[in-house]
Amino acid sequence: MSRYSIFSLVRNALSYHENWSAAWRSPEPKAQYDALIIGGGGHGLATAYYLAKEHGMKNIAVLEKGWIGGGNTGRNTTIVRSNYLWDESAHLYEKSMKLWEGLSQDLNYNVMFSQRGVYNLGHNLQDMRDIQRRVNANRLNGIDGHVVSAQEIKQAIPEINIDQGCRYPIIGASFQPRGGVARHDAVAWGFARGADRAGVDIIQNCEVTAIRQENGVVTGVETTRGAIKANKIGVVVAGHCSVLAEMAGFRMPIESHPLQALVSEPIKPVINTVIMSNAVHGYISQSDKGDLVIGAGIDSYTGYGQRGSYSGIEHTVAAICEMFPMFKRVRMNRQWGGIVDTTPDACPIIGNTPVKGLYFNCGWGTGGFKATPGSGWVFAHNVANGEPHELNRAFALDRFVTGFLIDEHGAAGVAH
Amino acid sequence: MLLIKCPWCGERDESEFSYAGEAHIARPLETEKLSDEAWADYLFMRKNPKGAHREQWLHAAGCRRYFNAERDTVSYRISATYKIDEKPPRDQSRNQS
Amino acid sequence: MTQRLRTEAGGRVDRECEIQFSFNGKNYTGLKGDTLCSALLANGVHLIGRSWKYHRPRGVITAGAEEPNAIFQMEKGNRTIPNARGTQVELYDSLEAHPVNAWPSLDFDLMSINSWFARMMPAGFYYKTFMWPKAMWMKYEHFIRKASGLGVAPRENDPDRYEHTHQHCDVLIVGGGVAGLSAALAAARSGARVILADEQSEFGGLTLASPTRIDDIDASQWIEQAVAQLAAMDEVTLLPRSTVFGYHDYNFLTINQRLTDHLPLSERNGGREKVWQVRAHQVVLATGAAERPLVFANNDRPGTLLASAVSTYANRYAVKPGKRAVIFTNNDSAYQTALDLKAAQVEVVAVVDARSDSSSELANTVRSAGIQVINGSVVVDTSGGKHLRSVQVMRLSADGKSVSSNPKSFNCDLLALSGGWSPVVHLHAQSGGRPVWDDETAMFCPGSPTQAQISVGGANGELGLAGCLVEGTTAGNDAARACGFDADSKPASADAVTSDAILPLWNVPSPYTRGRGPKAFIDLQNDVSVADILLAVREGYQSVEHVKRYTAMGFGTDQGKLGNINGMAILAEAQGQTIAETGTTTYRPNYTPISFGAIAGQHLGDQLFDPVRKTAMHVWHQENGAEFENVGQWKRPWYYPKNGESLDDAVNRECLAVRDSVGILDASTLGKIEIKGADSARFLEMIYTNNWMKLEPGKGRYGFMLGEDGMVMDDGVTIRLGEHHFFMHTTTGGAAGVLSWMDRWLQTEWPEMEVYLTSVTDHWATAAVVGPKSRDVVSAVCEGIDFSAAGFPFMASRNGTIGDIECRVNRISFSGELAYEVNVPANHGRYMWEKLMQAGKPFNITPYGTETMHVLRAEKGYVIVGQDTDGSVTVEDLGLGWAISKTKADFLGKRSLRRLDTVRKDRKQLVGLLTEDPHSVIPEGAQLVNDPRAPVPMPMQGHVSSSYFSACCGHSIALALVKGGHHRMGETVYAPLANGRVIKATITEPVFYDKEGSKPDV
Amino acid sequence: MSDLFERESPLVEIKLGEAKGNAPAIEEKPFLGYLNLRGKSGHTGFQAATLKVLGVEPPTEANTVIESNDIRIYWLGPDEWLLVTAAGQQQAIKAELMSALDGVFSSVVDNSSGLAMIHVSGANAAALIATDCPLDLHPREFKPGQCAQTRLAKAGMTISLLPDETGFEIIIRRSFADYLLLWLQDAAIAFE
Repeated sequence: MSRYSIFSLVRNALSYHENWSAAWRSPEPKAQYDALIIGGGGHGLATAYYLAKEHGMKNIAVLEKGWIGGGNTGRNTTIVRSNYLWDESAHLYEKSMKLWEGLSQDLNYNVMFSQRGVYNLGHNLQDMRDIQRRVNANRLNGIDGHVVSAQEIKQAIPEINIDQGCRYPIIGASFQPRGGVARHDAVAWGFARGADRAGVDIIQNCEVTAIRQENGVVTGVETTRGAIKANKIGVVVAGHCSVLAEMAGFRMPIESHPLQALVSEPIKPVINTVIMSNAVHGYISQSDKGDLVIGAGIDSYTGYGQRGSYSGIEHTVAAICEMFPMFKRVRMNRQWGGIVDTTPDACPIIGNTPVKGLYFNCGWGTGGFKATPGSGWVFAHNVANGEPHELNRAFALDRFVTGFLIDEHGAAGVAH
Repeated sequence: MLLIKCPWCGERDESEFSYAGEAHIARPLETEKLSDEAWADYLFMRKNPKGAHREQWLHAAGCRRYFNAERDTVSYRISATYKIDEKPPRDQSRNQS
Repeated sequence: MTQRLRTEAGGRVDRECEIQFSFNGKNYTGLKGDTLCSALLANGVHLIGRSWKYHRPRGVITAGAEEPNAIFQMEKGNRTIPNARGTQVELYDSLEAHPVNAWPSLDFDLMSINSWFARMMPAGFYYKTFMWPKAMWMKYEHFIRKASGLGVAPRENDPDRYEHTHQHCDVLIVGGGVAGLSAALAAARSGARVILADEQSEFGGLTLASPTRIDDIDASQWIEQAVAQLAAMDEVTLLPRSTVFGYHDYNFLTINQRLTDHLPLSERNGGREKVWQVRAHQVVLATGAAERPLVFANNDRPGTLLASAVSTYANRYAVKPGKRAVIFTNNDSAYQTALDLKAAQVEVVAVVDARSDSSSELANTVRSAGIQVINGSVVVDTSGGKHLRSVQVMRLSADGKSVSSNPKSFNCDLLALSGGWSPVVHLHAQSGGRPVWDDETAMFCPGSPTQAQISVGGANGELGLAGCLVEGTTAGNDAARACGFDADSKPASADAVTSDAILPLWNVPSPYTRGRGPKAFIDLQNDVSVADILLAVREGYQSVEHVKRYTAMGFGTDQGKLGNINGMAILAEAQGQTIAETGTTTYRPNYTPISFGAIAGQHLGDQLFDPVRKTAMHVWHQENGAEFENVGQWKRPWYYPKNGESLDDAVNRECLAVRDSVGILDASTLGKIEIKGADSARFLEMIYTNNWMKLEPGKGRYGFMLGEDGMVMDDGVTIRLGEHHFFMHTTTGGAAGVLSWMDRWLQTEWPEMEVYLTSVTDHWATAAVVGPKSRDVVSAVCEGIDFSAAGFPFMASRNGTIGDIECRVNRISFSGELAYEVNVPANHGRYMWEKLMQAGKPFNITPYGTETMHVLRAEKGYVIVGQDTDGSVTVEDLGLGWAISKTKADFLGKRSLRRLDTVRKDRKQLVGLLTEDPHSVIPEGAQLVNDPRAPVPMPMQGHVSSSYFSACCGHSIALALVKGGHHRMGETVYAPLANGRVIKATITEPVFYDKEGSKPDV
Repeated sequence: MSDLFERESPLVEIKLGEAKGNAPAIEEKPFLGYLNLRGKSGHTGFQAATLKVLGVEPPTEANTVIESNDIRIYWLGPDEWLLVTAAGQQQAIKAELMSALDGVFSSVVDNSSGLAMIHVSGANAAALIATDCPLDLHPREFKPGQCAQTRLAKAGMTISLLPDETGFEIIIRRSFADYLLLWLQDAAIAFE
């Protein structure tokens, strides 16, 4: 299996790129594995990768009902940041951020993680109080970030409209310099290639149809490609976690909603950072290809249709035009939708379930992409050891019974 | 954009309505006698099905009535809307047969 | 420059009307009726752009929406448009177009050096490199980004208006070719409401200038008559220049109508574009079919066009796209192009047909016209630099998989390609339908519709004129009938034409080893070649979605309209799958790119982005110099600076004025709800945490509303006006939510309760008159009320008058002072306010805003829901446990208060903070720690939610939520600030002013 | 302060001029009386009381409006109506209703300052409103005697045809009236 580098690229160029090996194999599923990961999105593939890398588990498989990275991993606006309010979230996302910072090298796959900074805008006095509170908490938690004024934002982003007479003027922002964006597909592919190299079977077009259990202990799954036995099963299926939970016989505090995003036609570089506004509902960055990548809001109703309402697009585009009036003549090329599983406290659920050996990692809502490596890392620990890592202990399912919620609504909103 | 038939006002654009979550979740009567688990179940646990879903909507910009709808969460087709005091359509037919 | 490539006659251009325009700094002349592309071709301009990755020369290839190459930067300054598709830009006087993605110039593009390194830059090469050294990525990326993108975003604000409209119709017909026109005629004649939208300036589609006949007249004449008939009908809306760009659920479609872009800049008045949001009972998709190019080595040289585009340029625009043409086809339709070219006096060197035999009437007509037809052969390569010079043709083997014999070279400057046709199924697919592959015709045709919708004509795979007329008419009749109209139109007639079957040909066999020869392009904008697809497959990217994403195929501004079907078929071939197995990528809106401005429409600017809600006294506040704060959608006076005062100075002055004498605050924005009915008190018992049954009429009570999770949701004073009548106040931001919340419980859970709720937020204007002199002021204005301390106690409510105007006065205080809230119907709000100001003059009555209100209440430790709470705070946490009834069996949220987490003793609890230095104010949002020297991550104890300098206390005050704070009075905490400063403070009770609470009783 | 106006419409800041070009006319009808009435339409006490005071029972058919004793009665919901009276009449009618409804589960609330009325008339009246109203205003669908609560842009409103069918009557919450008027004026530019 060839390592990727400029040298291998040159070498292969000479042989017309005919000697590259597959980034990952497409094996037939075996009858039994030591562990199964259901869901071949970024989080699932990362879980498999770290299970192999950190916990030495090699006889494992990732089951994906469609094509890997085809869910929210390939449908989001790729924003990465760790400036969360509460300690529990901050530590988890910061773990993820640290993994991001070495991910391309670790995976030997350029995920194009680009730390061009993230601005979270404040449009009123309460926004600014919340921003101060969050940035102060971040700082004391060892996470970079500071509060910037409207003028400082304008200096960094000359195209932005900071007119204080507009409807919801930009008053200030938090700025996390280490935040940024990554190439979403590459993250799935890089983890898949890494996991495959460690021996993990990545099985696509394999839909789980039932979860087998005996006396409250998980024993395997039925799939469209036959039954597979395993005593450890990690479920990482984003929007579909309620469907899998129902198979296993319990309910989740989760509702799956459509979340939309859109891109413009490619234009020459004009935005060099990431700008997020909860208050007017618009997030924007520019991809390396030149598209303006824009996140819209979440639709209020539940939906598995991977599409939302036009009114949401209309509202977000208006918000972007308020912030960047010169973009009115730029054109929107394409829109799409994902399915986000939201929890009552806007925080994920990572950990054990009522069924022994069955673990769930879900509820990332609109913010899962940035957590991909960290989520996989802690979940691998949880699956391997049968109990949570310190970093995901607080994200247990039973917090909805005890009331120990981690309310990130203010900090997360529909933030990507 | 959904087109939702308010049981009073008829078919109206989605933008007149607001979604109000899963329907037919009755508030427990003697809450103090409930276990933490039972209370959490009422408070947080949801069916969230992929397929037919019974849910509440409020005709917020219209008659301000809450009503129920049965909607497919994949196709978004609404097979029926019914008033709060009415039974879901399928239950009704079962009663009739 | 002369238009040296104009035909001598014909076309739908106005030869009398010359138009001057410029491209790439040079001036040219075109004709009215031209597109930018047709005018450039008429002038012999073939090199119009550079591709994205390799910067290869690119020329016009299509005549429509699927154009990937002819992308321009239109105009300059605030009217510039990046990435305009020249095939759809109507020529206007003084038009100015520039190429995109070429530097320093189109003719000499330095980045075309990329072409030399092309072998180093296969699909996804960047995933494999740029990783070392780690810190260099941002540098590498800087250059990658510089090379990216096509056009340039405007740097000035857009001067244009954009409009919206919502419309409903019985039948919406998308596409105004003959099928669409037939459908529209059939539906409209029945009386149905019909909208017909077409993206072009003229209706008629591909038939518009084709030499065919309908109902025994020229097709173009028939089209004109059909359009005239439709235009004369009341219930028909004709929308030319209108692209249906999205097909959503419940037959909701969005149309972008371009109103002025076809006019000279100086004549552009009014809105530039208009988005129609249409709800249709029935939809007829008559979007036509698009021709596919063929994929072979160097198939991207300028001078290579689709055969149908060649016909369109020749017939409609009177342009000869070249002087010597070779036609390369695998089906019959391109033979018509040969005839069209001949008619336009273009030399047709040969028709190269991959099929071993072609004997249809059309093919024979071509032969009889003296045009050489070379059957069983394919074009395998081309030569030329910035313009095509020749093509190489080889014989196809009997099995069609390889080529043999020496290549024959034909000199030509025009290569017309036809690889077959693809129905434009985009909208069908967006509506939920699934395109189905048909092997015989080699097309993805629409599957079964999932909405009230039907595809007809080319969009349904029907390529014959006669068939289009029939399908359109039938669909129009059926759609109208489905809407309850009588419809029975008969289709117009046209000669049926028989044609030979297509020979599907994807990756054209060539003498080169697969993947090794010169690049054979699939996606011309993003430079995706056959080799890229093969590499992706080799590397395990098997799903069509993976291949698309790995190679960037179809990500350009044409969204793969031109190349994707070829790409999918070549992928299928490479994987040994059928095309049906490989399937398509998902079709998503927008069909073509749409201006952000058009989507935003009028919803922009300080007045219309979101409603600006104003109180009845708003103008007074403006006239008296108030600065405003946005509170939800409301504008509230924030403070009233005098003579250039700073916020702090103004607030200090306002605070002291209130404490010392009297101030006045506009409190109109508080939510107000009338609650009536026999069960009102019982209802409030469930809604609020405290008791309501025994409250006597004429008295009010402060209450907390919890969510079912036990957390504070809203608060306010509710007054009992009668036995069965209450008047509730909510927070400003919470008003709408609280009403819906209460309605929900009444309607869904407790329908047996006799309670009616009515929102009267807007009806009442409210002035809070606050301070020791407030009684003097209100008693001078409000008549019929006994204002004595005994006659009007704290938390009482009284009705009186101000002149003829009814008023209600509530003795409520959010400041710890003697205070009255005076309410009158809002039409009299300003009158009341001015009367109070007048009466307060002797006491120097001082208007104050929300900032002073915040300070005053903080001095008393009163919380603001949303500032001192954040959805994770209970009433106990606020130290207000007294507000929770110990006797009630139930209220909303009660059960949650017994959970493990909510009974914790070390929850974050509201306390006061006094700083060591009385003049240092802790910034709101500061985090608190026990030991500011502790290592990071530093354990945090809580945060400061409200903090001010209290002029009246003479020191700073703060409210904070601190872990176990209620039991930590007197302890020290520290606020380490971002600038390195650490503020030391002592935990106290949250009441700083008038701790005994005697002030309101003055 | 003799120059004090005792009352002001919510649109005090807006200048309403003559309609230009083909733009519809936009007029405010200020200071009407608005009463919100709630009760059970089938209830005999409610029927009797409303018949007595209003001369009719409030409409039970959804989205309809009737006129009786110079009062326009709009259906707002199955147990909710809006009564629009001439300026200054609302107090008396409210008092009469309340006394007639004494002991009957009902509610009469004066909302006269809480609502505003705007007339939009002329050839393009429907088109102007359709700039951001999702309701079908075509004469086949929206007829005399009908009313509807819907939205215009981001403001909720109640709409009905003017009695002479030359346009529409819009009832809007006071605090949104200013926004709505600015919207309409801005939209009207397209018709000038």
